[in-house]
Parts: sequence; C-alpha cells; structure tokens
Amino acid sequence: MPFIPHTSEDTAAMLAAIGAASIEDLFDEIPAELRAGEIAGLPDSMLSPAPEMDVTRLMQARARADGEPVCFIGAGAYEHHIPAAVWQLTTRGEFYSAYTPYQAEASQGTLQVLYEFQSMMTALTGLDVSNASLYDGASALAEAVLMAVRANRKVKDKRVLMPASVHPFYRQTVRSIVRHQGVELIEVPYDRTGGHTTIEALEQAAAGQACAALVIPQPNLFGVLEEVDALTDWAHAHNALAIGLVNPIALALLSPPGDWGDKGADIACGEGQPLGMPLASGGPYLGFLCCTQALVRQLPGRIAGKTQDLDGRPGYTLTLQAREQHIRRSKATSNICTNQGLLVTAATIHLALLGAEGLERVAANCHANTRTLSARLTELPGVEPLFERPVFHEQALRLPRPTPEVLAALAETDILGGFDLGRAYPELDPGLLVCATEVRTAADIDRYHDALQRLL
Amino acid sequence: MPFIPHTSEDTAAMLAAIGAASIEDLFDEIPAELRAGEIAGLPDSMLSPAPEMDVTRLMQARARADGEPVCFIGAGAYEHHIPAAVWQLTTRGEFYSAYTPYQAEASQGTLQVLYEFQSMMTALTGLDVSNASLYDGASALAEAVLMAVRANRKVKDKRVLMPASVHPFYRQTVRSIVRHQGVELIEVPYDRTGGHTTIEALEQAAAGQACAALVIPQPNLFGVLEEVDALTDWAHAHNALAIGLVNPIALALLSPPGDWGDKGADIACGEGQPLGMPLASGGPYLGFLCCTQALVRQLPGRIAGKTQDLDGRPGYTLTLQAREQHIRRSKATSNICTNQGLLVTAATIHLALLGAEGLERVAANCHANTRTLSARLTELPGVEPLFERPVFHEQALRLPRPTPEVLAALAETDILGGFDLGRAYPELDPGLLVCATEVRTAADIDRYHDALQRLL
Amino acid sequence: MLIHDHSHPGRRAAAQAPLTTPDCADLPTALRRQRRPALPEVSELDTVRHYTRLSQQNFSIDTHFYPLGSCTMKYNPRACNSLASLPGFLARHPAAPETHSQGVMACLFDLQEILKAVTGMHAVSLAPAAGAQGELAGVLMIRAYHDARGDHARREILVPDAAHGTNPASAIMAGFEVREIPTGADGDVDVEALSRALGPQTAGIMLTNPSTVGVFDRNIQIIAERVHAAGGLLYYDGANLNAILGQVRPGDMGFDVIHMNLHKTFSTPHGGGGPGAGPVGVAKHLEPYLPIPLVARASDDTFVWQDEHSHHDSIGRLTAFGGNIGILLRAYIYARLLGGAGMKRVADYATLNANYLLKRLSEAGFQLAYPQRRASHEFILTLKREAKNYGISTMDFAKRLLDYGFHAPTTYFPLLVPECLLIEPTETESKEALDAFVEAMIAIRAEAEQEPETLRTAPHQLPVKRLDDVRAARHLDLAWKPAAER
Amino acid sequence: MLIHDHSHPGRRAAAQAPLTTPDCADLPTALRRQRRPALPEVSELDTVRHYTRLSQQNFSIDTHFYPLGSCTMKYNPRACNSLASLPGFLARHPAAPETHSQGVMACLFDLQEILKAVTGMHAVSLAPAAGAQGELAGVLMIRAYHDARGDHARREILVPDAAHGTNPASAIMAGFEVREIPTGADGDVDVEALSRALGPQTAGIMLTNPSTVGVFDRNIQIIAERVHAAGGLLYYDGANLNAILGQVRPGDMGFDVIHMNLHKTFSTPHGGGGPGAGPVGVAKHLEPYLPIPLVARASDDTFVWQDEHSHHDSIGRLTAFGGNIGILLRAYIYARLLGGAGMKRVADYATLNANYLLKRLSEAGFQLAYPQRRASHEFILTLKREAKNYGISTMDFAKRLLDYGFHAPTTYFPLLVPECLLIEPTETESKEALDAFVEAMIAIRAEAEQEPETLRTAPHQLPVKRLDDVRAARHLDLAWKPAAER
Ligand SMILES: Cc1ncc(COP(=O)(O)O)c(C=O)c1O
Ligand SMILES: Cc1ncc(COP(=O)(O)O)c(C=O)c1O
Repeated sequence: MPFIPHTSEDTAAMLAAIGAASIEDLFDEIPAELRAGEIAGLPDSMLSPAPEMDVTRLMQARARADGEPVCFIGAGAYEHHIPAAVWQLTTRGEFYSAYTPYQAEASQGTLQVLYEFQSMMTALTGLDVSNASLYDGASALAEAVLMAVRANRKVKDKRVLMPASVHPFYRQTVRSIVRHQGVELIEVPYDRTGGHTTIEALEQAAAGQACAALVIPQPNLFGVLEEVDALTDWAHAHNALAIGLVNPIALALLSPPGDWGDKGADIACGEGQPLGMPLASGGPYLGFLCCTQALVRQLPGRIAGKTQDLDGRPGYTLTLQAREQHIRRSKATSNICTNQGLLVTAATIHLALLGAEGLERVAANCHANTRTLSARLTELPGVEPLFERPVFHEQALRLPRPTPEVLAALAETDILGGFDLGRAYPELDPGLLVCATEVRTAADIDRYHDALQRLL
Repeated sequence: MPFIPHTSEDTAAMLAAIGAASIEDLFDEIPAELRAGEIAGLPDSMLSPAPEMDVTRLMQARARADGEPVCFIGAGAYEHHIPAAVWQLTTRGEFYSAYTPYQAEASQGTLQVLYEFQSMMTALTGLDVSNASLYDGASALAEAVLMAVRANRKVKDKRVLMPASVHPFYRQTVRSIVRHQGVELIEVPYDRTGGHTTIEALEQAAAGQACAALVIPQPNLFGVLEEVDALTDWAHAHNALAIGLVNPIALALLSPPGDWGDKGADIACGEGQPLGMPLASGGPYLGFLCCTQALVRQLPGRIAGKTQDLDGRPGYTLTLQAREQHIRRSKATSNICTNQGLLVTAATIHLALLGAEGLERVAANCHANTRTLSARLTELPGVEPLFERPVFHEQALRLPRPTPEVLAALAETDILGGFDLGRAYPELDPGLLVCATEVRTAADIDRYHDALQRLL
Repeated sequence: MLIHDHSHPGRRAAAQAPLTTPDCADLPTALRRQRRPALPEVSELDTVRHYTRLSQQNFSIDTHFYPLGSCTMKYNPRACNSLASLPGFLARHPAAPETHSQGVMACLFDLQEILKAVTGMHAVSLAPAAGAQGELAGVLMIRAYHDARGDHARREILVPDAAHGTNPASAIMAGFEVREIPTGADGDVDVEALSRALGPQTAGIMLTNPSTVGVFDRNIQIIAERVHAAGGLLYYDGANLNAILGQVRPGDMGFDVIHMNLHKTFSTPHGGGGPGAGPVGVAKHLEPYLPIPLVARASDDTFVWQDEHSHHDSIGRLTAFGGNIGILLRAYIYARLLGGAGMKRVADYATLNANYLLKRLSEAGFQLAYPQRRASHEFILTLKREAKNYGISTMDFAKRLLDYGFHAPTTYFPLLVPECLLIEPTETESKEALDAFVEAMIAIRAEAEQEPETLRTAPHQLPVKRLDDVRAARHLDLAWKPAAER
Repeated sequence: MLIHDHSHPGRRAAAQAPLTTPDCADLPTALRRQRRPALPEVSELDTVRHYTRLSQQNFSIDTHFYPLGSCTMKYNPRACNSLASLPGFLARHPAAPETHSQGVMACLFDLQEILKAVTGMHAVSLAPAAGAQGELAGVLMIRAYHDARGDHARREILVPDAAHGTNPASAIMAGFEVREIPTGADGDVDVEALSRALGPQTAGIMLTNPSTVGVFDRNIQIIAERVHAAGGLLYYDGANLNAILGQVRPGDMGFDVIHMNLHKTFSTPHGGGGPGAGPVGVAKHLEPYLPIPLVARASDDTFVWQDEHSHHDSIGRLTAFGGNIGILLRAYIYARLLGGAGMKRVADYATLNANYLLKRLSEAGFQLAYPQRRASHEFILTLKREAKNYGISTMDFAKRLLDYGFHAPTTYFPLLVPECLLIEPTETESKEALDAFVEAMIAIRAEAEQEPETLRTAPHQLPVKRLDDVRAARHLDLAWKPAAER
C-alpha cells in the first residue's frame, strides 16, 4: 500500500482498540445508499497503484514529448538563469514539507524567510511594507485594486482606471475577481504611436468622475515605458491611489514605485516569477504586493513580523492576523489563505544570490538582447516596431504576414517566436511581442532572424 | 570573483594585518624563477570565469548530445529504478558537504549511516562484518585478494585462483593493484558448455600447489550461476580462503556467501552500484567488502563502530583505526583513505526503501525480463545461448554475425544491444551478453527483437 | 541573524550574474532608478549556509509528526517533486503553442478525468490556485447560474458556524451576503435552523462534509433536498477529501459545485504556506461557468486549450495563466502512484488512524467534543477542563507538545468548541507515531497538574522560547531597513 | 535510533518495488537463499524522516566553518551537483559505444587538458578514484619506468616524515620499501639527510609541496636535481593544490609524476568520506605507463577511448570502468566556472586567508610550529604550552571548538609536531568567519585556564557528548544484528 505504513497486525490491533470489526465499520455514519464501493469511471490503467518506476517512465516520456524549443516569448513570464542553489535549498524537506507557520516557535526558518522576503520586496519597490505573497501577478493586481478601493478614504466610488496597456490576462483576472464587489473598471486606451498611457487618455476615460485608483504598468505589456511620474501625480491630484504594476527585474534599473512622482505610488504589485521561478507552463508563480505604511491594515495576505521571545531574543511570527479570514471571516481583507510560500523561499534565495548588482546585470543583459533581437528582425522587409517610445526588455513588432501563420511556421523549426498581439488587440494585427532574456545567445538570435527571413 | 567573498576592503585590511604589501608578497618563499604569472596553455574560452548560466548551457548541450538510447548492457553496471527519495536525501548539504567523520560528535549523521550500511551489508552477505566502502567492485576484489593473502595463516604462498568467468575488467584491475606485492593470480578456465567453473578446472589450475584463496563469482560475468557450495568446500578443503564476488541484487534471491558450503565463504565483495547508483558512465560506484569476525583486523578501509558517550548514550565513531594508513602508515592494511561515503549514504537509503521484499521483487523482475529477452532473441535464426547452465538476470548469446557490426547497427537505431564478449574472450566470438533489468518494458524488448531481426 | 546581517558592501555571488553590464542609455534617465535597492550583498557560501541553517529551524513532515487538523499533513512523495521538475516541464512557456505542449496537457487532461471520477462531478477546471480561490470560483459560478436565469434576488449564502474562515470571506468576494447556520450538539448542521434560513434570497450553502468538526453530516441528503427545493445550490468545500476518497462522492450527496485542495488530499507539499491548487468540479448545469483555461481532447486525440474564446459564459480567468501547474503535476503523479485502489485506501487508513487516536485519547481521559461520533479523518478534543483545573490554555498545551517533538494540532478552530484541539493524524503515520503522541499528551497533562508553569512558558527546547505576538502587532516591524532609513 | 529500530514486520515503501514477483523457478533451489536478509522494514516516510534527521546531526561546509587542514573544505558549488546530474549524464552505461558517449567524453578530454595546463605536466589520466589511488598509480608508473629500463634494483621510495600516511602505504602497495626523511626545524625537508639517503636503490621520492606542515619547500630545485642525479624520480603528492594554482607548477619544479585530489582543490564534495577523484599527471617519459582508460581526440574531432588495446605499457586499470566520472564532471564544471583567472585567485585568497589567520592567532598568543615561515594554504599551531599549563589536550581543545560552532582543525597531524592543530581556512571563507574563529580560540584558551574540565568533557552542545573511542575498539559492535543472532 503506497505511503501507508500499516501492517495487517497494526490494522487488527487498532480496530480492536477502537472496537470496530472492520475499517468499513468506521464509515457507518455515512448513509448506506451514498457509499461508493470504489472509485468508478477511471480508466483501467489508473485503477491499481503504479510503482514509482512506471510513473517515472510515463512522466519522462511526457516531459520530453514536446522537444526543446528556443523561446522568445515574454509577455508576463520570462526565462531567466536560476542559480542551482535556489531549488536545491528550497526543496529541502524542512521548507518543502512544512505548513504555514502557525506555530511560530517551530517555524522560525519559514518565518525568517518571509521577513527577509518582505524586506527585499520593500527595498525593490521603495515602499514601506510587503505581504508574504499572493497567488500570482494577475491576482495580486486584483487584490491591489480591491485594497485601493477599500483604502481610499477620499473617494467612495469604486471606479478604477485600468490602462489597456496592462496585460490582457491580467485585466481578465482582475475583472473575474472584483466585478461582483461593485468595482467598475474603466479602460484607458493606449496611445497608438507611443504605446503608452497619456494624461489625455486618462482625463477622457475618467470623464471628470472621481476614481479610487489608477493602475500604472511599468513596463506595460508592450514593453513600453510609461510616464510613471506624471501618471502618479495625476492620480494623486485626482484623489486616486496609484497602483504600480511592476516587473521586479526591471526594478533593478527603473525607478521604484515608491519614488514615482512627488509622493510615490501607494501600492505596488506584480509577478515574482522572474525571481527564480522556472517558466513551468505558468505556475506556480508568485504574486507580490507592497504598500505604504498608512495602508498596512488594508493589505491582504500573510505578513511576518519581528518580535521577541520570553528571553528577549529576536524571533519572527505571523502578525496583523486580524486582517485575515481565519480571524475576521466575512470581514477579512481577502479570502486568501494558502499562498505561494515555497516560491517566496525561492525568490528570497534568488535575490540573496543576485544582489542589487547581479539583478542590474541581468536586467541590462535582457534589455540588450532584446534590443539586438529587435534590430536584427527589423532588418527584414515589413518588420517594424509598433511603437515609438522606449521599451524595456520586450519589443512589439508589426509583421508583414498574419502572426498565427508566422508563429506556426517558426514553431515547426522549434522556435517559439513571441506573443501574438492580435488576439487581444485586433487593432494591432498582425503584431508580435518578442523578448530575448539574458539566457538567449547571439546564436539563438541569429537562428530566429534566419528562420524569419526564410518565411517572409 | 566566483566563490571568493573578499571585498577589496577585506583584502586590504587583511594584508595590513599580515604586514604584506600585496597578495603577491605572500608567495615570496617560492623561488622567483618557478613563479608562473598565470595559467598558461588553456584555450581562450577557459581563461576567464564563465557564469553559471553559460556553464549550464554548455553542460545541457553535452548531456543531451548522445540522445536517449535504450540500454540492454549489463556486465557489471545495471540500470535499476532509483527511488526519488534516495538522491534528494543524499544530496542534502549536511551529507554532501561533510568530510570524513574524524570528529565523531560532529558527524553522528554520517557515522550512523555507515553503521547502518555495514549492518545491511552483513545481512545481505551473511557475513559478520563489513567495512564502510571501497572505490568500486573491481578494486574491492583486489583488496579482498590482498586481505586473503595476508589473513591466510595456513598458506604462506601468495597464490590466488581467479576464474576466467570473472569480469575481465575486474581481473585487469586486480592484476594492476596486486601484482607487485608478490601475489600470483592463477587463471581458472571456465567450462565451455556450462559457462561455469568446475572442480576439475580448479584442480588443474592449482596443480597440487597450495593457494591462499579462491575467488568465486556469483553470478559470473556470463550471468551463469556457479556451484558455490562445492567451490567453497573445495577451497576450504585445500586451506584456501573463499572470496565471494557477488551482485547485491542477486543476493535477494541467491544464497549469501556466509551460507556457502559447509563453513561459508570467508570474504564477500562486490559492486554496490545496483543499490541506488545511476549508471553515470561507470562511477562513482561503491565497492563493498565483508568478512568473518576472525578476519576483521585484516579488513581494509574505514569501519564505524557503536560506542557510548560520557552520559552512556549510544553513539557511533570510526574504530579499529590502527589498521589504517593515517595511523599505521606503511604497515596499514591498505592505502585507502577517501572512499565512497556519499554512495554509502545512497545505498543505505535505497536498501531501507526497498527492504528484503522489494529487493527480491526487483531481482525477480530483472531475471524474468532477461529470460523474456533471451527467449525473444533466440527465436531469431542463428541466435542461441552460449552456455547451458542456469543464469541470473544476464544471458550470453551466440550471434550469426560479427558482434561489433551488430552492435553498431543496433546503436544506429538507439539500441545499446549488449556487451561484446569477443573482445575479452576471442573464443566466444561472435558472442554477446545481454541484460534486461526491471526497468525494461515488454515494448523495449519487442523493439530490440524487431531491430535485430531486421539485421540478421 | 538575517541574511542582511551577513551583508558586506561589494560582496557578491559572482557566478550568478552575467559577466558584464551592457549599456542601457536608451532607457530615459528620468525613468531610471537613482540608487540601488538595499538587497543583501553576500557570497554564494553565505547564502547556502544561511538558508540551510534556517531550514533546520522548521518542523516539517519530513522531520516531525504534524497532526494539524484540517491541514492533512501527510507524506509528500519525493517522486512528485522530481518528476514534476523534469526539465521538459520546467522549460515550457505558458504561451507556448499547443503543438509544443502536448506532454503537460496530457497530464492535466488526465487529472481532470481523475478528479471527476473521484468526486462524481460532471466537469472539472484546474485553474484555481488554492482552496480559497476554488471557493471564490465556486460561488462565482453559483452567482453566474442564478444571474443567467434572471434570478437576481438570490444574494445570500448560508455558511455553518463551524466553517473555515475562507468560506464566508469567499462568499463576500463574490458579492454575496453571508448568513451563519448553527451546528447542533451532535456536530451535524442544525437542519431546522437551516430550513428556517432558506428562502428566495438563498443563493446556496457552503458545506464541508465531513465537516470541520470532524464528523460526517448524516443529514446531508435532507439538507440537499431542502436547499434545492428552496432554489439554492450546494457548494462543497472539499479542502479535506482525505476521509471520503473512494467512500462517498460529493456528486452523489447532491452537491452542485465543489473545490478540492490538492495540497491536502493529493499530497502536494505545503511549502511553508503554499503553493496549493484548488480545482473546482461542477454538475452539468454549471459547466458553462467553469473558470478558464481548461484542457480538452480534440477528435484527432491531441489536447487543446479552451479559454475565453470557446467559453463565453466562463466566470473568467483567476490567474494570468493556468494556475499552479507544477502543483497539478505533483497531484497527478501522486494519483498515478496510488491508483483508484490506493485512493480508497487513503480514506480507509486516514479514518482508521483518526478513530484509533480518538479512542486512545478518550480512554486516556481527554474530553471529546463529540463523544458519540465517529471521527472522520480528524476529530476534536476540548481542554476546557484542563484549562479550568490547571490554569493553562490550549495554546500552552500546544506549545509544550513542540518540546516533545510533535507539531501541535490545530488550536482554537473551529471557533465554536472552546479550548479545542483539532487533530488529524493522516494515513501516512504509523501506529507507533500515534502511540508516542498519546504518551506525550498524557505526560503533558501530568505536567499541567504538577508544574503548569512549564506549559505556560513552553516551548523550552526550540530555537526560540515563547514569542510575543502582542508585541509583534503593537510594534510593527515588518521589514529590515538600512541604517539610514531606520 | 537506527533505521532498524523503526522496522516493523511487513511494513514497506510499496511504491518503490515492482508490483509483482515473477516466478524464478529456473533458479536452482540449492543456490537460492533460505531466509530473507534482516533488512529494515520501513515506510517511505519513516525513511525520509530518519535520514533527514540524521543529516541534521552533521557538521558540513553548508552549515559550518570547517578549517580542517589538508582537507580543503571549501564551498562545493551547487551547480556542480545539478549539472553533473543531468539525466543525459546519469543514464550513460559505462560500456556504451563511443558514438553514444561524445558529450561526456568531451568533458573528460577538456578536463585532461585543463589539468595539464594547471600542473605543467605532459599528459594526464583521470582514472584513479581518489588521492591514494592516484599515489598508487604514480608509484606504479615509477616502478614501470625503472623496470622498462631494466633498472630493477631501485626498490626504495623516500618519504618525508611529515608525509600523509597514504604515501608510505601506497609505496608499499607498489612493492617498494619506504625510507623516511626528516623535516628540518624550518619545515623544509632536511636536504643533507635526503642526499645521504639517495643511492642506486632509490626509485624516487614522494613529496608534497607546499608540504603537510604548511610551508613551501624552498629547496625544491636542489632536491629535484639531487634525486634526478641519483637516478630517482620525483613524485608530487598534489592532494593540496589550493595554494599553488596559477602560482607555480609541479612540472616546473621538476616533478616527474603527480596526483591531484579533485575533491579538494577542485571542490567536488566530500560526501562524508568520498567519493573523490585522483587524476595523475606525468612528464613525457612516463606517458606510456598512464593508467587506462584515457580520452583522446581523433582526427575527425570525435573523442575515442584509449585502453589496454592501444596502451600496452599502461600500469593497467584501477577500477572496473573509468573511475569516478561523476566527480570528474563536477571538477570540470568547477574549472569552467572559475576559468584560468579564477583558479589563480583561488590560490591567492586561500593563501591570504591562511596567512591572515596565522597572523591573528599568533598575535593572540598561540604558538606557531614554524614561526618564521609564510603559511601556504594552511599552517600549524602547537598547543603544547596550553597542554602543559592547563592539563588539557589538543583533542580537548578541538572538541570544545565544536561547541562554539566551528569544526575542529586537523589534530595530531603531521605527527612530528606535538599537540598540533593543522588549520586550513580555504578561500571561500570571509574575513568575518576567520575573525569569529579567532575569538573562539581565545575564549577557549581562557576556559582552559579557568575551567579546564569544560574542555576535557567537551563537547556539551552536540547531539552526543564525548564518545568513548576506546570502548568502541574494545567491545567491537560493527553491525546491528536481529535479536535471534545477537
Ligand atoms: C476546510 C477548509 N476550507 C478551505 C480552506 C482554504 O484552502 P486554501 O488554504 O488552499 O485556500 C482550508 C485550508 O486552509 C480548509 O481547511
Ligand atoms: C596530503 C595528502 N595526501 C594524500 C591524501 C590522500 O587522498 P585521498 O584521501 O583522496 O585518498 C590526502 C587526503 O586525505 C592528503 O591530505
């Protein structure tokens, strides 16, 4: 019996102690007509236990089923070098198989990691406090929106300005999560020349009505850099909170939300995947959420705090739990319970190994590689940049042929050529978003160039 | 500077403390004419440090350079299922990066593992004591031979009977290691019909002269089962020590050396690779060596023993160190120092997970798979068993075409067809030794059959 | 010591960064960072040593018995980790084309099928990232269902008082109001109170069965009938399926929608707080609303994604991509290791262990919250007698268990049982582990009587002594700051 | 508790074995085992928990400063482990054809080249499994060289008294006699004594330089000249190259043959006792004798094995296959991470750290064995003064260091310095780690003066107290036996 240690003697002794004739008897409170004899409807191959050896063979076959394509897709998930130490440490049993640190004294390892993570995220974002993770970047943005709506004492309307330059999947996610709480998401169109969000577009979208918050992506989906200072100041001038949606690798080079405009953004959130998480089909990733001290009691999710033990020695514990569902129930700041703890561990170790300088080098190399890629591809006839403004480590291109066709043909040569912009932005059809992180080589880029050349 | 933590301030402060002007000065006792400025003669690509990212890319490319052939080679190295837990535990930093347990109190983890390993190996071999590893099976056999020669009080001649049915690489290794210590290795031919070592052959090889020891492989290179009881009794009757050379997986089903003949073998040794070590091109593997209590002081290598601490609590420590080179120097039982500790850890965990019953199942499945493979291949014209006697989990076949040609053609279809017997045994040309362990599927075997059919 | 305390200006793990910093002059200065973030500056060895040692300060399944009720802390098979981490799985971009995603999609499709079979539901979506997100998805589907029927008045979700805090919180996130239903003295939902609460405003009820008080609600069929009769739907909080796998199916009990915590029943690791995976299963009438993406099998046997383009009525996306895929893979591997037969055995032995522990503790004189009832996978003790007699709290008792080398059971949950311990041993613990736990409980009770101060100041054997939670909340210190900013 | 103490008849880690036991009736009964071996019967969780907890009872580089002289306990980069463990490397059978081995052979070939460049030797074989086997290979080659020239009288190997025990033991294994050469008061070999020992019986000398007393022998050129003049060869024990990488090459010093411990200088892990890798390098005149197998590059740029068929004069095979290939891969990865520049820096900073620690300890009043000399990568203190004044031994001092969270330096080696500590900090430790070690040394000396009993009964903070080695040797208990056999 895989993973069950009971010998038949154990079982017999235990049943005798209970005073039950059989294990079956232990289920006698379940109405008989509901009892299932076994698990029906499974394919035969899944009925009996498969030894680890067989499952290994199966999974190895599936893991290699799709070859080893070279990837130029970014759009919210980035292939970066992950130091070998990160996952060798993160998967140590004591991190991997621990629960949420409810018993603080027995969980100082996890708790200190959370505190260190919070410290690193506040350093990166320039804000005062951080929580200890949310599910992913998109759901973190949803929580940021809800938080802003709750926290804004000046504006009671639940109107939130959401630039169209935010990743379409993020906007969809926010919508799914917030729409029944009376939040109105107002889309702000991007500038067709610059690819960014202008003050004029904001004014038009707000149409003079008070808004609780403005979301400011930096860089935005197109890789384009937004005028974050002006946008933040505009928000504050209109009594809206400013929510920065940021890429943590970009923060190595770009102004942190805490420094935006005159007063700094109020909230920053985003996807932590670039900090040591493999692409892994999209998850598990790591949502982060930081804010100013003033907003801390509106922050959803777990927070670790530093305290002292009976002897006055420092220690760490979960704190401000009165915000959370297990104490506050229907009045909690969010329903989140299980979060992305193990990914927090990975990100913390990753950030320790990279440091500010390492992160900066990674960011600069990604940016330079994408610049090279873009330069090479735009040598080709009919391939040109979609937008004029400066970008960071991602480039939107216009193609001379339908993007799906081009991508399919590239995929046949094991090149994943980018993110099809036309699906979410029909007006940008045929548009393609490309990205070459620091792991892409000059040879990879040449290969892409040559393959595309053959197609056009 | 990879792996060097010194900041320039650190270096300056340290030099100042030392009173040296530069690091260069610290080498001032080396005659100037010997000083090398740098490492010359390296290719350019190896001059400067390569980031982990680049080395990762290089090694990934090399690791997949040779595809994923399906392997039917045994001959001393076997592909078995290795539970995922084995190496996840073994590579925990506290095992992986510890030194030999010289400070016992700070090494109870390693020491207890050694003691458990010794316990498991004595259980498997049926002998009293085990050391804590030697380099591999072949060098373990060399040490067993030297040990027997030292230990045999009745026979002073350093003559040792070595069946030709022992793996040729093992015989070569033994020869390299022992030949300058006056040991004479007498080859005992195998029976051409049975593939085993007969008493008659022994008698002839010994030619009436006293021998210090007889090596008894079980199974032998051909997979053939030797008449271990008769051989052991013969050895003892002739005042020779009996050295069993055994496969630990086979020991799940086969009589353990401690039970051979009337008195049992005196020494057992072999290759521990089947106990949780990947094929890995041949190493690191794990030599083991067990013996009777009477011989313990002749046993080479480290030994962990159980003892007590100041409070009377049990603990473990290296013991009988007076046998070893760091105490006994030129009078030591062997020169071995560093052994295969980490592999001991893997083997111990592997054996704990398999247990006697699991090991038995593995052995029986390997055996059944090889039986099936042999049956399928001998359906083909001209393919027939080389020997008549029963085998365990390996089968020697005669081919109708030169073995190198057949193997090369199979390799082109990514099948590694077996071990060419003709290279070491010209008289068996064209002979092939095949093996299908428990990891080979019926589909694998069919594939081999069909590929061979097309070639013949 | 924090990793920041190891920091030294200029120190680096040099192998981990590219060799050079290319020029980025094309990034406008005004948008550039002015000073470097205060991240630690440490060597690779510093880092490895620091986190290795930190890890050793945790209790975990791999080191301790961890009978944390409602959390299902069972063995996380190591193969699940290594096989889900095969390079082919880790390297796949979430936006890779289907042509390059068949391996992982086959696993996800199989897992959907397995979860359908196990729960008796009509369709499953793997998208939710954890239990609470599964709940949100579930109640959003209930809402979508009523809305689609124009039944807009159904704005109330019923939740038993024993329910997990995520239940009411999720209902609120979906824009519902929450009404609490009391639990009867026998641990079952008070059916009469429930009946009184039902009405045209009822959107549905969120139930856990076996409930969080550790018993199987025997009236489930009546409840289902009455809720349905009132026009409401039944939501099944399947965070804890461990006691019912192969024994009874939520679909058969009459539930319309269910979420499952794969990080409990399907043994994916807890990772010190996550990640999890909270798939949802639905009856046929809710299928159109399932969260996206889903995996379907096309007529040519290849796997295809279904998203907003094919599922117009979906409640939508819950994360940017497909949820916690790596965790789904681990659950799938676990399911294959067990097979259907093994899953049923999980419930058999989880239930056996819980009932054995219940029996032994009760015989040792501990007071059960529901003495007449069978345990499901877990059960509740109340220490109110010990609290009163010895002046100790359940928390004191729990902290002292840590000294004995046991993680404490869940304390003070569910809220309706005073001074309670919710104990869930799981099927992967041996009889000896349970017996040792009982001995520790008895020993600690003796200490409570003879030297209660030992409990009140526990733990004594851990890296830190009792931590001051009040201080943590009063003097908020949530992040290390460089000296200049302190 | 031993794993055997967790054993329970019938308990199993069921996922790890095949589902069935096929019939093996074809195996003759007489050759079959009569009863099962007494292996533990435990669950997978038992196993994981047991070995996880055991591991936590070790000191290691990943947890502690480990200044064990002559052992070079430096950081083992984690990438070396993961990249050497890529599936493609692990799956390769040692007898796979060259057509299916080019990836690993390329690495081995590169490593041979790197080691040649680093040591200044003409050719390298990677075959020896550890340092001692490299030594054996080296002296066997010396023997083969003399034998090939018919110079059969050369049967004596000279070994300094400071040499590692493996040196004389290896010489004996190769059939030589060993004559000891004294070390001078300044730590260099006594050249006059050496000269007197040389003669027609001299096969060679085994030297370590920097020597095991932690100094660079300044007379190496004179020694080389005299040994060569006498017809002997020079063997270099390169177990410790950490202080000379990129600074000085054994080939340039005049050595004919050398072994290297990749598990020290090239930072492959020690694994609690191994595995290692002990490649040998030789001058041109010894090339024919190199142990097999070797990797060569063919004219078509593919890699080919060289074995007994091409190398007739080889001293032969030392293990069944090509030695500890997985360790060689780790060393290769390490070498690539460092590059030539990084290797030189290793020696720079290993030497800096050793000299800094020497200076600080000497200023703190500890007595140096060779106060006039520079440290190489290591140096020796003698505690004979403390031993005499306070009635404690070096071992007591060492055990007390464990309580302070430092692994002890090497004690009582080399044998010629009484009450010695051989201290090797390595380049991967920071100044703070060294400073903290000095503080601990000072504090312990104060304890030795004020409360020597604390040292004599140390350690006090570890999982066990001082262990009784004498008892271990007297009452031999080397294996757990089932009750029936006890
Ligand atoms: C009964 C119950 N419901 C819901 C949840 C919430 O699940 P999650 O933590 O995955 O969000 C939990 C677990 O914490 C639970 O025990
Ligand atoms: C100086 C010296 N020579 C030789 C050896 C032997 O090397 P190994 O332990 O790898 O056999 C060692 C290491 O223990 C050593 O320090």
